[in-house]
Amino acid sequence: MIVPLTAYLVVGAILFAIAVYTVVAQRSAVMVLMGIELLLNAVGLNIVAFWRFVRPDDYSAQIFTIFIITIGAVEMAIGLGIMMMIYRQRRTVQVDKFTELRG
Amino acid sequence: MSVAGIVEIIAFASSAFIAVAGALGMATTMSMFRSAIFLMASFMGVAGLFILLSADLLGLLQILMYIGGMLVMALFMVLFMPDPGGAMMAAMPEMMTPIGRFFSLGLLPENSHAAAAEMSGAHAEHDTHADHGGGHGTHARHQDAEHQRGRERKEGDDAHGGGDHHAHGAQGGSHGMGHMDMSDMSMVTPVRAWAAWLAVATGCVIVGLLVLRPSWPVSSALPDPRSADQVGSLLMDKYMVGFEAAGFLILIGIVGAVLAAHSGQHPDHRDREARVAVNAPPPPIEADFLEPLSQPLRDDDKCSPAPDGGHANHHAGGEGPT
Amino acid sequence: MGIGEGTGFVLLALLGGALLTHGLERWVGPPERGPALPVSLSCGTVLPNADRWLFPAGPIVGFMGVLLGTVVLPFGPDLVARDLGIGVFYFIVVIDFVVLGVALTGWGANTPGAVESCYRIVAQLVAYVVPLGLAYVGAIMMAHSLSTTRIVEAQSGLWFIVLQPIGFALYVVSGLMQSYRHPFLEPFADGIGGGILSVVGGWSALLWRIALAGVLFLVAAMGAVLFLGGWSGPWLPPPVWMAVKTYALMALMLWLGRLARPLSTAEMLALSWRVLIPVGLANVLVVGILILLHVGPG
Amino acid sequence: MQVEGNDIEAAYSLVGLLVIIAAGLGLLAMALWRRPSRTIEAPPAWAQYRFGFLIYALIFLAFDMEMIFMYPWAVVFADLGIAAFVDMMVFIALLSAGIAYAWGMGGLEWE
Repeated sequence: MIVPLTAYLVVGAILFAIAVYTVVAQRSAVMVLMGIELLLNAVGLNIVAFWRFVRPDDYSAQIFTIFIITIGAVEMAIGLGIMMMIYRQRRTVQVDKFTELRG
Repeated sequence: MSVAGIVEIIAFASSAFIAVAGALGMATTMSMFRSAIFLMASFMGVAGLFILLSADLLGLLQILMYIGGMLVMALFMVLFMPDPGGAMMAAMPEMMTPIGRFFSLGLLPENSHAAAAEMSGAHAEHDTHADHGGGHGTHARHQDAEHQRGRERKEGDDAHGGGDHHAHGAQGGSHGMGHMDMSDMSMVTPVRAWAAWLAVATGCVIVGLLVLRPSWPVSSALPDPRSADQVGSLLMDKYMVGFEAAGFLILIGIVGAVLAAHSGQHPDHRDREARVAVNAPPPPIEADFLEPLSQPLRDDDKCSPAPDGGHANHHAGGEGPT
Repeated sequence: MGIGEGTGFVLLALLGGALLTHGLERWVGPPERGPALPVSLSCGTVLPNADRWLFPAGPIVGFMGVLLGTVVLPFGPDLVARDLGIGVFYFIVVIDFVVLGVALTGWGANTPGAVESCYRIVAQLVAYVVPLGLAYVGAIMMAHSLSTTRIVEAQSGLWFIVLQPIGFALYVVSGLMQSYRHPFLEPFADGIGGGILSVVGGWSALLWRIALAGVLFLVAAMGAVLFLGGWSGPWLPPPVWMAVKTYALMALMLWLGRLARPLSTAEMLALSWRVLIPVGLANVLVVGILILLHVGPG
Repeated sequence: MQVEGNDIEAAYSLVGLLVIIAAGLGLLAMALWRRPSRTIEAPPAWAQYRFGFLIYALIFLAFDMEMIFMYPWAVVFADLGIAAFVDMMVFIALLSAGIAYAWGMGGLEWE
């Protein structure tokens, strides 16, 4: 492999940074959910990079990543379901409008 | 440096570039549908990296899962958001950061808005000199036709990494928020400047750790090419409990999604049972508070309702397609 | 196969297959509605408020999906561009690009008919992916491998259509759904002026013509590989057998499709989630029991 | 020198090349197709739209993963015999329970 391990990890780090920006800065809940999908993805990339370079004989890392993507899919389904409930009650999914819990 | 090495470096550079450009596009573009498509492009780039790391089952799983997932997500965005296409937002370029402005190009008709026309005129028909660097399993979506300024900044990504290209994004955004009366229509919260600095900080910290850290014990073994057999046999004996737990998780996901979306309606609702034929258009559901979208969006904040609020949803969503 | 000849082989196979499919669609029945609507290749279209990045990307992504799908099609013992280890799974993933292309073109065109076609194509994706995946699982279980050539070799003794009739029927129905042919015509229905085919012109019409005909060709070809024993056959050379089986299956699918009345999106979704998926899960269990009783080649 | 890229990457090199070829052909066709073109006047349709298959889409997101678990299982099923079959029976039972629940709760309908 010509490309070193750190190159993959740097790309994972950049995706992680952009995902952090999206989760914190976006106003609509759907965009926050997409930021979380990107977070899960950046972590999956790191796991596969370590699998390929450090322990390519043991496929457990790939199974771990499959479970991560499953959790991401189920979380997307339930997140959109919750947003349906919020939208029904308030007619908006702008996260900065949900301030009931604030003191 | 054999031919395969050069091909691998080119494939890595283009896949990584598509992944980062897609993620940036998702974070900054004003159109909602476009941000879903940019995120899909970013996942295609990551799938290309997976295939480069010879984890082909995962790369294909990634693409399959996120084509369906992102299209459904885009549909839900169209359901929730008043201006999913971003046409109204794109008409106010000063609201966006320079990166956002770039990723929202092409949204506006050429002749509609003086500033926007000059903006899109300047980049002419940049589709023709699109960057052809399509990596493995990635599709050269048109937003790869990046802006010259974007090219040098992105090329530097692979070498030193670090999210500093956010920096100027942050200043561009903050000054735009103050005087706009339509500010609550914008897609980002006022805390955007802090979020950009937080992202740049996390990026630099992680990359710094990566660069300074002693290198990992890299083994030169090759993974077994029969990935499906390996994953299958592992799933069946070593991770069988995890396999069943994943099935149970999917069951809980379905139960949660149905409950959340159908809250408050017991199935044997007398009249619902009677009138729900497969394609009979059901009468408007009074039980939920989602009254038909004909009235303009009532927003209790100080902001005056959008002048052409009626225009935004003249496409009455009430009638079913059948 | 090397890279150069692989590329040539793929392009030749796709364009030839799409051309023959185009001809067969016109010959089998009345003027075909839906994806085979006549579209002018000479006159381009100008859409004032289109999205100038997504709209041109649509046909390219659709054409690319079909092009990538042809890579794993085996036309002979070593007449396959790339025999990937997970060929069949790769095939399902790549065919979804056509749906993505239609969604991009539909939304990018920003006209009521096209945007409605984008919503319907996503509904069709939601309807056909799971039953199609279940229809594939039966053939994979008996062939112990995801590679297309291994599946064809596993059928040398007995074709899988004999062992798994339910799987074959499920494949035909979800194949019709996947290629948007009669009776699942919703995304290209006349009600919305042929969906994206109303806004497509010139070069994009050409790419869409290849992509939509190519999808039907690929679905029929993969059906021949999975259930009709691919290129194996007594007298004729392997590629001819593959072509004969592909177009026989295509003619059967198109003819069967015309028997039913056009289904609306709601009926299609109900059919898929209430009938096809339970039947698919049952088929997986039945094939599993068959294998445990050592009936199939397993 | 490291060994050449192993055969998994070599297999997908044709796929990468075809991606570039498809993009190239598309752009070429778009650039060179200077023919008379008709303008389509239509009102912009990017507006809020309530699609009818809400629950179908949510369940599809969760159910899409089932195929990923089925393919590796299908490949190794014949060698493992009855144990793997019972595993998959439990997995399929869970999934059909999900669909039965959605059906019973009136989810599989067009709103």
